[in-house]
Amino acid sequence: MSCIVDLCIVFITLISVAASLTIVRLVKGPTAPDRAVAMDILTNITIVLLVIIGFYFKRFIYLDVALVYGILAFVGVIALARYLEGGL
Amino acid sequence: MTAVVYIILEIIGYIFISIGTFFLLLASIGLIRMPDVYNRMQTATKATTLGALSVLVGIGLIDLWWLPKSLILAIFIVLTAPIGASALARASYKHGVKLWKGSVVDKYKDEKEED
Amino acid sequence: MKKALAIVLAILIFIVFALAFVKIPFGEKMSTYPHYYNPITNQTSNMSLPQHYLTYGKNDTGATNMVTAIVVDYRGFDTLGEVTVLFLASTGVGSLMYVENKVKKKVRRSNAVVETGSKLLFGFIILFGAYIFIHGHLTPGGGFPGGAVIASAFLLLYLAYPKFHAKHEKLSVSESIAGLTFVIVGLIGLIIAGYFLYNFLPFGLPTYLFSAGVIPLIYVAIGVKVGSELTAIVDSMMGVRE
Amino acid sequence: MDLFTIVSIILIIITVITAIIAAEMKDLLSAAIALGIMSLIVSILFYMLQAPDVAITEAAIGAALSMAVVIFAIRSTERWEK
Repeated sequence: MSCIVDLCIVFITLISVAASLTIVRLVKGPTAPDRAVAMDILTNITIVLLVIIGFYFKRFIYLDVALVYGILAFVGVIALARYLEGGL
Repeated sequence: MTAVVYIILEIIGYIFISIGTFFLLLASIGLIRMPDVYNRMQTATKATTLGALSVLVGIGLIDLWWLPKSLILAIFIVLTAPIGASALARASYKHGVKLWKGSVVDKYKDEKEED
Repeated sequence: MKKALAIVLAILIFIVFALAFVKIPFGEKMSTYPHYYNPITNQTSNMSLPQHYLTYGKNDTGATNMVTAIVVDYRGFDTLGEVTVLFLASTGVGSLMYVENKVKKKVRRSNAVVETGSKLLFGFIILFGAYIFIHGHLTPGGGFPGGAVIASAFLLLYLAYPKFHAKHEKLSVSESIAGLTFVIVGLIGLIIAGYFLYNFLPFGLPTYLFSAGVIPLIYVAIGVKVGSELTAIVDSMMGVRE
Repeated sequence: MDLFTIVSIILIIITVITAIIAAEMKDLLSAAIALGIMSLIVSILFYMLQAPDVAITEAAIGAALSMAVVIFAIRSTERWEK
């Protein structure tokens, strides 16, 4: 049982390292579309992080937060895209 | 008998989660290393979609009670991630982001007149 | 010079707040006020307030999610005030953004992928928002996030179709009906038991959908109200396009 | 120090960096993107502190609505800060 918990926390650490690597692109990115790509990637990473943390806590009902991000995260990206192409 | 099946499912699930984590790390490294917006988008979006799906399926296999909800989440990701990525790529082309100097083909420029 | 002064001032204010708040026991049993007095049942208990909620909350309200029990049942009148604040914000945005002669702005159409995808996903997002506020007493979430999810669905249609417009009359009608439901449920409680928002319906079994008395009813009303108010805010900020 | 503390420290550092970017950036659209990322990470922090109700509200407001409202404001004024 302890082995399982250890594996989960290792995955959580690796994925949060991936999240901090996308922040490098947010800081560096020369134009706004680069930063928008970083946000698009970070939403997917966040969904996975929420699911694995919920699994680490063994709480089934915590999955609802990840569901909200899974269905709503792309609306913000589409708002950005429509502004950038001059459609707003 | 059933205990053995559960242990095998758990091992397969952990393998799936490791694959997913690996792809997420690869996606974020590609986001830093690639030269222009379109290359970054192409690397990162595909890799994170695959990584997220793999992690969700793995968690569903470890604890079968989680499988329906994680499959719903996987369906949402499959439906939404390509829409966001394609809208963002089109927007950055129309916004005037130049292609990388090493790219060889630009098919969108020819189709742009019909639009 | 100005920036340094601002930073010094911020640090001073932070120190004052830290000194002021470090003494307050946070969630612990307070030694100086050990008795919690319940004005309705005329009882005193020597538990702290969080302990009292966690011990008696399920029997008092029938809700499994304790945050919902506190927001809608114990502090239901405050929630009515919050919803009213949101209504005032929506009215303020509408009156600020109102222009007499609306200039139609020419904008670029979106492509087929976004249009088809938003048409496909609109129903799913509305369904999911309804799930969030109907299951508010069982799972995390409730009226406010559910309403925000519903407003995001309408925002998606506004983004994808330049000609889309939600009718303001229908929005105000649904918002008023939801607000009236909230107040009428509270007034029925006032008539039956003598205080506002009395939980007059049977509690049922915990962890079932039809449980916790009037809490799901109130949360559905809050969800519809918040959703239509936020949609009205988005609509008035969007302007007229073509 | 266990790994869970390290994860929360990483997330807190990301929150501070994105908040500084959102305050200091001259391009207001990039500032809006940084604000969206900050609300994402703050939602994860609420989630790790076992407050799913706050996390779900932050997710529903911060994912789409607040960024869209900021973008509408940028559209009706100017994109570049002087």
